[in-house]
Formats: sequence, C-alpha cells, structure tokens
Amino acid sequence: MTPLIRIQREDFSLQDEIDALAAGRADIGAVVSFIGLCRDEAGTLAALELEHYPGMAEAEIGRVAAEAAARWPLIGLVAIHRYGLIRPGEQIVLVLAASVHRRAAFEAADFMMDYLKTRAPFWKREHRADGTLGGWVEAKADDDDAAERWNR
Amino acid sequence: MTPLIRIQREDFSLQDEIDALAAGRADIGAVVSFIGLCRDEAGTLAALELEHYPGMAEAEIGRVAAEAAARWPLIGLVAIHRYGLIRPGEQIVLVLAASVHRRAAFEAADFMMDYLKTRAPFWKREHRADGTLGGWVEAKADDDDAAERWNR
Amino acid sequence: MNAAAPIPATGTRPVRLVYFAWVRERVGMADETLDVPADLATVADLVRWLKARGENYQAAFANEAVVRAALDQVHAKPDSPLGNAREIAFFPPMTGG
Amino acid sequence: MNAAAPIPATGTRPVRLVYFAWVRERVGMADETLDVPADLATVADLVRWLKARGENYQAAFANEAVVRAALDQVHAKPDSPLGNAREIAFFPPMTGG
Repeated sequence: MTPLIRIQREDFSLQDEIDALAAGRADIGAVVSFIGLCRDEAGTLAALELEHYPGMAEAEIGRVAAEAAARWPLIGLVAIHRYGLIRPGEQIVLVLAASVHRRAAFEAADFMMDYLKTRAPFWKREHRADGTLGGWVEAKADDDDAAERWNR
Repeated sequence: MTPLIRIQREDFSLQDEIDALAAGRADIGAVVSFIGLCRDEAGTLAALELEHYPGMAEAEIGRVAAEAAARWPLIGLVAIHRYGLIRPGEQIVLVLAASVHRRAAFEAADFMMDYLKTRAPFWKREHRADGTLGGWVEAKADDDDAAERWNR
Repeated sequence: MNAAAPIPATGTRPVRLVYFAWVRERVGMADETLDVPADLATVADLVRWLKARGENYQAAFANEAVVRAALDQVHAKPDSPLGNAREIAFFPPMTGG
Repeated sequence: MNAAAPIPATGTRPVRLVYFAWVRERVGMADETLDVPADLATVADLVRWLKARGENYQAAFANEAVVRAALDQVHAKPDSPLGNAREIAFFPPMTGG
C-alpha cells in the first residue's frame, strides 16, 4: 500500500479519489474520508491564504502516512492539501483511508488529520471581508492535545 | 439540524450528498464520511442479501441520529442504508457528518456507524460464488464492544 | 338459585407478530396476527406462549437469549412489559452497516 | 625557528536558511544562504548567532520557544544537533489541515 500524497493549488474531488482507490477491486469494506473546508467566519472572512514549505510538506505528510500505514492494516490512504488563496466554502484538505474493516479506516483518517494539523508545514492567514489583511492564524493547544492522544 | 435518513434499494452518491449538504453555505469546517462496501471475501462471495425491517429501520436510525445530534454540535448528518441484493464492490451504507470543527464530525460519524451496526434492523446473508446460499452473517461481539465505548 | 356465572374467558387481544432473517425462516412466515392472552406481561411471557404453539416456534426460540425483540418498532428486552404494543417483532442480532 | 603557525580561521560552511509565515515577514526575506560557523552545535546555537546579526532576526526570534525549526525538511528541536544540515527552516507553529 503506497499512500498517495498531493500538495496542490487546484481543488480536488473526493469522488474521483474514492473511485481511483476502489477501481477494479472488491476487498475494501470501509472508506472513511475527511474534508476540511474554508469557513466564512460569519461573513468576516474573504479568503484564507495558505503558505506552505514545498518539499517538506510532501515529505512530512509522507512520514505521517507511513506511520498510519504501519499502525493500521490499510488498503488505501490518500492525503491532499491545497495551498494558495482559498475562499469560504472551498475545500482545503482531504484525507481518505480504506481498509477491510471500519475501525482501522476511522482511526487512520482521524490520526492523519490530527498529525496534519500539528506537523504538516502549512500556515494560514486571513484576508478579511472588509479588505484588510488579517493576522496569521494561531495554532491551537487543542490540536496538540488531539495529536498527543495517539501516544497514549 | 434535521438528520437526513434514507433506506433504499438503489445505490447512492457520496458526492451528491455532500453537495446537497454544503450547498449555499460556508459555515462547515469539517465533513467526515463513512462508506461501507460489500467485500468479495477473496472471490467466494457472489452477493450479500440485506433484509431489513421497514419502518423500524428508518425509526431506529432516526433515534441514533437524534442521539448524535444531541451529543455533538452538527451542521448536517446523513445516513443512507441499502437493502436487497448487493454485489462485491458495491456500496451498502453511507454516513456523513458535518460540523464547524473536525472532532465533532469524526466522533459523530464513528458513533453513528457503531450504533447502526448494533441497533439498525438489518440482516445480511451470503450468496456464494459457487451458487449456494450461505448462512446469515453472525453478529460480532466486536461490534457490541464498539458501540459500548460511547457509554464510558 | 342460578348456576354460577361462567368463569369469564381470559381476555385476548390481536397482536401483529413480525419475524426477520432466520427467526422468520424457522417460524415459517414473515408475519401473522394472533389473538394473544391479555395477561401475558412481558416479552419473555410471549415467547413462552409462542413456544407452546408448535415446533416452528420452539426452533426459532431454541436459544431465547439470542433472539431480539421490538415493541412497536422500538428495541425491547425479555423483561420489557408488552403494554399495548400492536406490532411485536422477533429477529436475530442485527448485522447491518 | 619559524613563527607560530597562524591560528586557523574558524571554519564556516554555507547553509541555506528558509523562513515561513510571520518568521519570514520579520526576518524580511524568504530564504538566504549564509556562511555559518562550523562550531555551532545546535539549533539554539544557530538562533543565538542569527539574533546577533540584526534586529530583524531579534524580532523573528523574540520568543524563541514559539519558533519551530526543521533540518533538511525534518522537524527539529532547539537542542537538535545541526549536523551537516544544508537547509535549515524556521517557522511558526503549523496551522494547516
């Protein structure tokens, strides 16, 4: 099982990724997907600007995916993260985990997202609806706690 | 938030359900989906036959969905379960949970699936590739344990 | 002196019984409407009464602990009171999802 | 007798430094290649050396505990040895996903 990892400016299609993963096989029992979307923050946000560290973003998500693949019996694992300007309602990130059984698929997708949040080199800044440039989004202690769960 | 629940013979489209859920809104931050698929069991399975209890299936999944909606701040919740003859590679069940944040969406989808497995009145029987009718699939103690987690 | 009034027939009430999966196969039908003694208190009482009706019910409820029940489409336990349930279902542990 | 051999100049090595998000903004550039003293042992040593170079670095590393580092695109800690890392990155805590 080779994880598929893509860092891209363009949007992605969950359905296309599931179709590609499942094409021609009938051994998958469970597919769990996560999509992270840009919220409009009650109309105050015009867009999120996502900066990333090219090269390391792919490498780090690859390391997280390798950890997931070592921990759970996965048939497929996909992680796609966009960068650039993303408007409210648009997709930012996709994680897809396929396995024979649902528990592995759920846990692997959940794990991937927790670690993407805390380890993948991406930074968000806000462009406000009033035309001003907002600050860089601050990391949440919650996210570190969420990632820490997997070490218990 | 009114959960959408459908019990149907026909296939469903995850993408269509996500599109319907997200149409015209930009307050969703996270969408978690689960798809359960029919496995071919290493080529020994021709199809699964899913029997259900019409009326109670909708009602019971509705009760599980109401519990999820009471436990997590959800923006959207979808559960679709098929019945009838389902062939390897085909979709059986879909759960979709949308929220502002990822934790609620992950947990609600996970909870829904655990309870669907143990409480929704569906029964699977195997049609074997060799033309014989297999037995009724036996419930797994694992599934009861998984559902029990949520009462801790 | 009149003869003693006849002992009143035990009351009955019509109940729709529905069966699924291998419970349905063993009972030999998907549903039936029976006049059930009104003094049956619980799901377990109804199961005992059904088992006295014939071998098909005995086969279906051979292992009573395994068979699940629902009263008017809500899960019930062996000691759940039947109340005024009009539709009572019996089925194996669920295997959906 | 010859004059004592001159003390060898402290060795330096070229390192590519890359900065992201508000670290980039405070340093005032996205990347630079500097000749860095070879005797700097750890990430924290490099940070101290950078802060001595100017106010922009002092602003970027005002709260050293917050700034994260990566050595050749692998996360590192303040006490991680620099080793022969050729690309060293500094950035705020990540906010992707």
